[in-house]
Amino acid sequence: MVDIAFGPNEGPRPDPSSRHGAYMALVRRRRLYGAILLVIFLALMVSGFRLADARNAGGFWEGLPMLGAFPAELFSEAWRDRANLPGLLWQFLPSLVETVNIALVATLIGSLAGALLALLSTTGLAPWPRLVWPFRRLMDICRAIPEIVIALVLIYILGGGPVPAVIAIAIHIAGALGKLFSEAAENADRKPVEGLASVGATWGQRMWLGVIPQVAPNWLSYTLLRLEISVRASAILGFVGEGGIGHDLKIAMQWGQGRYDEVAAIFLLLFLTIVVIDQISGALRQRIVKGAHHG
Amino acid sequence: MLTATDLTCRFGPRTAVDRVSFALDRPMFLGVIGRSGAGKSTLLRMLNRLTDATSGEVQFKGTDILRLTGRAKRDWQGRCAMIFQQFNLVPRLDVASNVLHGTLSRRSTLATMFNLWPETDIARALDILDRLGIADQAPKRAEALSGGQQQRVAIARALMQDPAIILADEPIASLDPMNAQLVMDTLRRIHDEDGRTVIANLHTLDTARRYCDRVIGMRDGRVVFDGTPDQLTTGAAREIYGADASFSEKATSTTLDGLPPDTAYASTMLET
Amino acid sequence: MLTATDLTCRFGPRTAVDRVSFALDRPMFLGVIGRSGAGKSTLLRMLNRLTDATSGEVQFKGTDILRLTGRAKRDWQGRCAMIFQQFNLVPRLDVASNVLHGTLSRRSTLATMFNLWPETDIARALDILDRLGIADQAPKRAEALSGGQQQRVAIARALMQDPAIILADEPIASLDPMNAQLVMDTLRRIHDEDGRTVIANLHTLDTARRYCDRVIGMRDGRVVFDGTPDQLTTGAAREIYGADASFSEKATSTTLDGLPPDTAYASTMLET
Amino acid sequence: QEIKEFNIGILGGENAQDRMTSNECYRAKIEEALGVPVKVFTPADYDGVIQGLLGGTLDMAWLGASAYAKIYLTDPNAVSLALTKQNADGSTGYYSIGFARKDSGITALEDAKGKVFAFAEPNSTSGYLVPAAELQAKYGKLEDYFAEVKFSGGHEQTIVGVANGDFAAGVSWADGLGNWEDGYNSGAFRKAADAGLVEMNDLVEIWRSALIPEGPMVVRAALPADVQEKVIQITADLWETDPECAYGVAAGEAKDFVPVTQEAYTGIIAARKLQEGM
Amino acid sequence: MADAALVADVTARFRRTRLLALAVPVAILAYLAYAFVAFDVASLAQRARWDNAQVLLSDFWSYKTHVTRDNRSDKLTVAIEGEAKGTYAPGQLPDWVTVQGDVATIDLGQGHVVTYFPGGARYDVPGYGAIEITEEGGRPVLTAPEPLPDWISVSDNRISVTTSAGRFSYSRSKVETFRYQPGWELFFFTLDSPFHGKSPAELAALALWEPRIDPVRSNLELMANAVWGNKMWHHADVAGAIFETILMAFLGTFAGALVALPLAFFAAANTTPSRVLRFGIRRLFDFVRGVDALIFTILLSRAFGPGPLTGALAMLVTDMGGFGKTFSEALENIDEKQVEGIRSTGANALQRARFGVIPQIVPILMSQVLYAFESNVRSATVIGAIVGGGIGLLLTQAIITQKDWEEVAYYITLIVLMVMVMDSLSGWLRRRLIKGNPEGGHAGGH
Ligand SMILES: Nc1ncnc2c1ncn2[C@@H]1O[C@H](COP(=O)(O)OP(=O)(O)OP(=O)(O)O)[C@@H](O)[C@H]1O
Ligand SMILES: Nc1ncnc2c1ncn2[C@@H]1O[C@H](COP(=O)(O)OP(=O)(O)OP(=O)(O)O)[C@@H](O)[C@H]1O
Ligand SMILES: [Mg+2]
Ligand SMILES: [Mg+2]
Repeated sequence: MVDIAFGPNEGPRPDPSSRHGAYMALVRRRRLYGAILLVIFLALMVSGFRLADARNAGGFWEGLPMLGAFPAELFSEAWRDRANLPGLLWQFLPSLVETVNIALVATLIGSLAGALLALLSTTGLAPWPRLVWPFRRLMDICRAIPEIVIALVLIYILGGGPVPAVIAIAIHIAGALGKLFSEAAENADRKPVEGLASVGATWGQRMWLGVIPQVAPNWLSYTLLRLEISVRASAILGFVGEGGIGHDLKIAMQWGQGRYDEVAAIFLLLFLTIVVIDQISGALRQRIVKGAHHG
Repeated sequence: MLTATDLTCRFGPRTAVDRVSFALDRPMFLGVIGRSGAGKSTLLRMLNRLTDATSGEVQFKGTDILRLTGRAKRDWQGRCAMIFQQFNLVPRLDVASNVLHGTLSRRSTLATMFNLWPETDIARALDILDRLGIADQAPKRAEALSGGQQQRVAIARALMQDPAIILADEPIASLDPMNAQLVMDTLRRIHDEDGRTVIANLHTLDTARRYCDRVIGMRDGRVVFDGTPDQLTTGAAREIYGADASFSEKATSTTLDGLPPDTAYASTMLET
Repeated sequence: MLTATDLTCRFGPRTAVDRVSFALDRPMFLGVIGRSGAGKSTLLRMLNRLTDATSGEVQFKGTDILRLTGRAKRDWQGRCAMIFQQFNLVPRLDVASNVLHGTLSRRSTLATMFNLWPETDIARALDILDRLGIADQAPKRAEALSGGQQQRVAIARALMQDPAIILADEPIASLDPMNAQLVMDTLRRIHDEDGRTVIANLHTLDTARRYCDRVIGMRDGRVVFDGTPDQLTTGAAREIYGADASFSEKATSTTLDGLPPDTAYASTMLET
Repeated sequence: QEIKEFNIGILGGENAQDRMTSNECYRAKIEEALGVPVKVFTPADYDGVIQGLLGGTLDMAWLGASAYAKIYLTDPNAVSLALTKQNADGSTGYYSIGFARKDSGITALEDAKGKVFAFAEPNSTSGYLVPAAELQAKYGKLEDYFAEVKFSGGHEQTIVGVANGDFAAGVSWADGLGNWEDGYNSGAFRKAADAGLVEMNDLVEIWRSALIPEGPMVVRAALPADVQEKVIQITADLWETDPECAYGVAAGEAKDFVPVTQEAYTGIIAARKLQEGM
Repeated sequence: MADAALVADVTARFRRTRLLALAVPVAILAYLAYAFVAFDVASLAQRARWDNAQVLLSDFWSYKTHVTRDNRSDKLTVAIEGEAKGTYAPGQLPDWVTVQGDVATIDLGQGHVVTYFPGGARYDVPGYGAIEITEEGGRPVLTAPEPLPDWISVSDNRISVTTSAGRFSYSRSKVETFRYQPGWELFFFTLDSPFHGKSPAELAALALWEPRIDPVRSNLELMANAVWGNKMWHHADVAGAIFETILMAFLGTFAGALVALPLAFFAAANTTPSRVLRFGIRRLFDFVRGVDALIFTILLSRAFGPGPLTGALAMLVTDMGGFGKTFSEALENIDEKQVEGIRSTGANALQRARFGVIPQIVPILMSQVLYAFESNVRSATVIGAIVGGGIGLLLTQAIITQKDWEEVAYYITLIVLMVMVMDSLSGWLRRRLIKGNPEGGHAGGH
């Protein structure tokens, strides 16, 4: 675009001396604000740390050398009983499979709902701009109500079993992913969306073709992170009495001595699951960003 | 055929387009010129219903298109194609899909989700790309193309809409002179051969003079010039651009002096 | 002063730059032309040590800059400024900060981490912006500027480095003719007045002819032309571009015919 | 040997509520006696207190029986036993109670053979540890004795699950005082009945465990002897000197805090050991 | 006409993508169908017990008052939620309970009236008749219109009646009536407070001009103390817990982000060329994410004991894994042009990161960190339960004790409000960061 104001002939040449003064003042002001913010942040961190330290049973510095005590206890026992490991891995595998199933169903449903909520509540993309606020608050509520409470209420209605857990986790995921999805969508480039609007595309078409391809890598990695978290989530599955690998871990862990070999085995399974999910996430992202195999 | 009456658009306190009126009685190639911020883009966006007008009306063959909503509005957008300066393609999708998007107003959402494009449409898209000389780019992602190629994809998408009107917002501003000529030639041929109305925002006067049947000059949202290219003298241009006597329109010229319009190339491009 | 010998760069099987040699005995304005993919950018990137050369050497005042590492390499980069086609500014930071980045190689890491620039540097950055006519944009974010303004910020950053050599990779390719002239004039004045070497990749022959002291033509990674602008005939150009007889260089001309170089403006701009 | 501060951990067992406020008077008394700052921690999960005692950051704690067993098994020398709570009727414990739906025809545990049986959760003393150990001792491997052994997830879930017919029988806890039809005086049954979740008329008691001891108060063994003595003395006298405060510490009506010995917990420790391999 | 081979090629491509576009949802549907069968969703509808939900949910927003007579001592107590702290003093019973000598009359509303009389009780249910219970030989005996409806449950020792107005039960030891009323009773003032039962107008009058109730303090101060020290709702403790939660979340989240950020640079492909190092750091992140918050909290409790510091450290460690992953992915998505621009000036690695990378990822960082902050505030139940602090502890306790669902509802309401505030805050911050600050940040009009 031609800026006539800065063209060869046009426009007043600004007086350098006053400009400098104004900009220097701006820099000083910004520096001051920056310094104040930094000082406030550091002061909050330091005083927060000291307060927390004072309220804690043990102090931070005295406790630091003891950090290894518990892991040492755990590992020495797990190492002593390492012979049990293969058997335990095998024993907990079905539990892992079931948990992954529950987490997967919940994540699928939750992320689909979250995607819809996100698009409905992103300023600029929402089909009904007036409803952005209520949808945002709905998402807040979905993720603020603890899953355990939802699960408990559902258990009294539906009885124990995986379904209450799935619903509770899915509601939570819809709220949590809705927020993250919406923030990713907010950053998306609007040009393609506008291009689609200009050909008379419906809202659904604009979102599907204009927004989703852009945000897919981010959405995917958030979703898979959620899947991981859901696999580990122990509390809800424990409450519904369904067990699940996270709950098994919790039980073994809380039992303490005597079951640390179980802790090690379950942890190994969880770790492997997470590595697998992480790799899938990386591969899929790569595929979306770089394109599958275009010539 | 297309009549705009007192078309006005306000953004808060700022009036981007101020009581613009014009009437086209037959399909023509209309150029809109004016300096940055004059309201050219806003005018086109209102015609395409991307931006809502504050007041005024636009009649097209008897219907006020500014009153359309929902389905009817999308139908109108389907008949009135827009070409953007920044192309506004979907960069991660391939070129052919981008062209097929031109048919979206006729397709159901579900069908698009499952990529269900009729094979005849695919063939037509390829034909159009072929007319524009980029058929071999069809399987590539749009983002992998050069600017000139992307602009031609955008034109292909517009043609795919089979529109009555083509709105082009500075279609050549980000192109090099060669590509610029190519694109303008293409638009002119589309007007000449298919009889479609083309309304193009242009930054450069000589382009307007060379290609348009009629030119509208805007300044601060208002129409300050409306006439044939011949009437667009340097004096008129100074008036439009609000420039003083030192203004030399050559400064913004992209003319390809001495190069006759490349009719041979344009005709190979447009024959199907 | 600057001597490149058998400079080669391979990307896998592809040789992007193939045994390029040239020598500059005094500061000059060197243009590099050649069609897309000829290896122009790669050549410049090797000189700036952004891309590692596969073989060959580059002597600058007695040191082989290709052998430099760590601190010494960064010092070299500090003395050899690069201007990119896409500007490569930090869009979220304000213009003045972007210009101040030019001093990074001289500042301690710790001070820069907290954005603590000496006031003298800030004043100098503002002076340079002022020379380029965009001092009042200093507090704005770089992304808020137009293309021509951003390119001038990039030049300001280069000047801030107080470099011996300025490498400019297609500095005007994304600019309109007016801004293009402005930027080229500026580069030329920097060469003329400060005696800095400028090496610029250019897409257009007439620009090369008008501004350069010497022109190198590249094709498929090799130097196929090396001479003065006068020697750059249409025949030579055909050779460089590998084009056939239908090639008319006017097709890519951005010349602003008839407009004399704006010496008055350029001199106000460059006096400090 | 001097101490600089004194930290108390309190686990309310299975019916704790508003414990922070109810222990404030207790804290103040100890602070006065020891002359060092005293802090009270009331985690809901017993691992906070257990790890604190094992790591030496907590000096004294009220524990559940099972938590004590865990500490004892991890490190027998970490803490020394001091006192426990004596209930109003003089007993020092509660029961795990087996129950079924009245219309199921099950009146004794033998009737539940080959049916679905529910425990609360594997870490619960009265909901699993003790009943499972006792039942196993009597009937052999429970997986074989019952058609299926399930964990409901908690006491309430067991009660509602049995009432709904999801499980044929299950166990939960009660103090065993008062009448069955009221859900006894306190315990999970009483809460469920009061909340209106189950109708006690529909349920029958089919089994009762041996007395499960109330959790003890323990002090860290490494503390100076005079400090240990002072704290134990204050607590032992609490019902006499300040009954209102004692009510808060005991989390309800009780008679006294009485000395307790290792014997009281041998059963629990044995049950835990038995379960260890499972 | 376009080249036939090209048409064929492109059409084939479209067929393939169409196949994929169909296959993915079909696969998802198939999986969901499998889950539907595996989880036995079909029979769930029949098993569903909505009445239970009703009972439970109504407890969230209503309270019940127990009117109990001990049949052995004939002592009558009226207590909110049956708690000692909520017991009405004998002279100040609510107006729907009237006592005349040995006879107590309880008006449940809607015409339902319960009368306790010596040796028995009667419940008049409108439209049904009188349910009369008298004690014979130590057992309650029922007289009621036949046939008995299913909302009356009778056994040898106990009779209970559940109606829409309330619940009534008679057993050997006691007779009890529960009246349900909406609201969170005693939320501001407990029964022993002089302000209990006063209307807002009366309270305002008391606070502003009426004579002091306690000569030492103003009425307003007394009122504030009464609310703050409320023994039923523990507002002071709840406020303290919220503060502790925010403290833990603030320390844990921001310190976690500060630790994860430099590590993330070593886990991103574009900032760390060494595959081995990248692999190592990535697995470290996976490891940290794999170890549950629970394990870390227990581990840290051993070293530091319970308390907010342990909670903050546990959050720090657990968030680190998630931050590391998302930060490094954000790093891999950055625009390299800016980094190259900085590099060309001779900047070292730290400076490149500071000026080329950080400005680009700040919005993502911010949104991740603020989200984690929010998430830590709301869901620190596991950590809170172990370290004994924060709203998470209160919530866990309220859930474990199962009695006080209105307390659960109260905490949830507080958490929801906190989340909403934080969501708005994070939106505001993000807008400032992305769009620039008002002073000179606005996009130049073109
Ligand atoms: N969405 C909007 N909100 C607020 N103001 C706007 C908006 N869109 C445009 N404007 C303002 O309206 C005026 C006209 O803008 P418009 O984009 O139509 O100008 P233009 O003639 O197309 O300029 P250019 O040649 O730079 O594209 C400008 O001042 C612009 O800042
Ligand atoms: N990082 C890289 N990896 C692989 N190949 C590369 C890389 N950079 C450049 N090339 C290849 O090297 C050749 C020369 O590229 P270069 O960018 O130097 O060309 P150019 O002359 O600058 O072209 P243009 O005018 O389009 O900028 C091209 O074929 C290009 O594809
Ligand atoms: Mg415009
Ligand atoms: Mg290049």
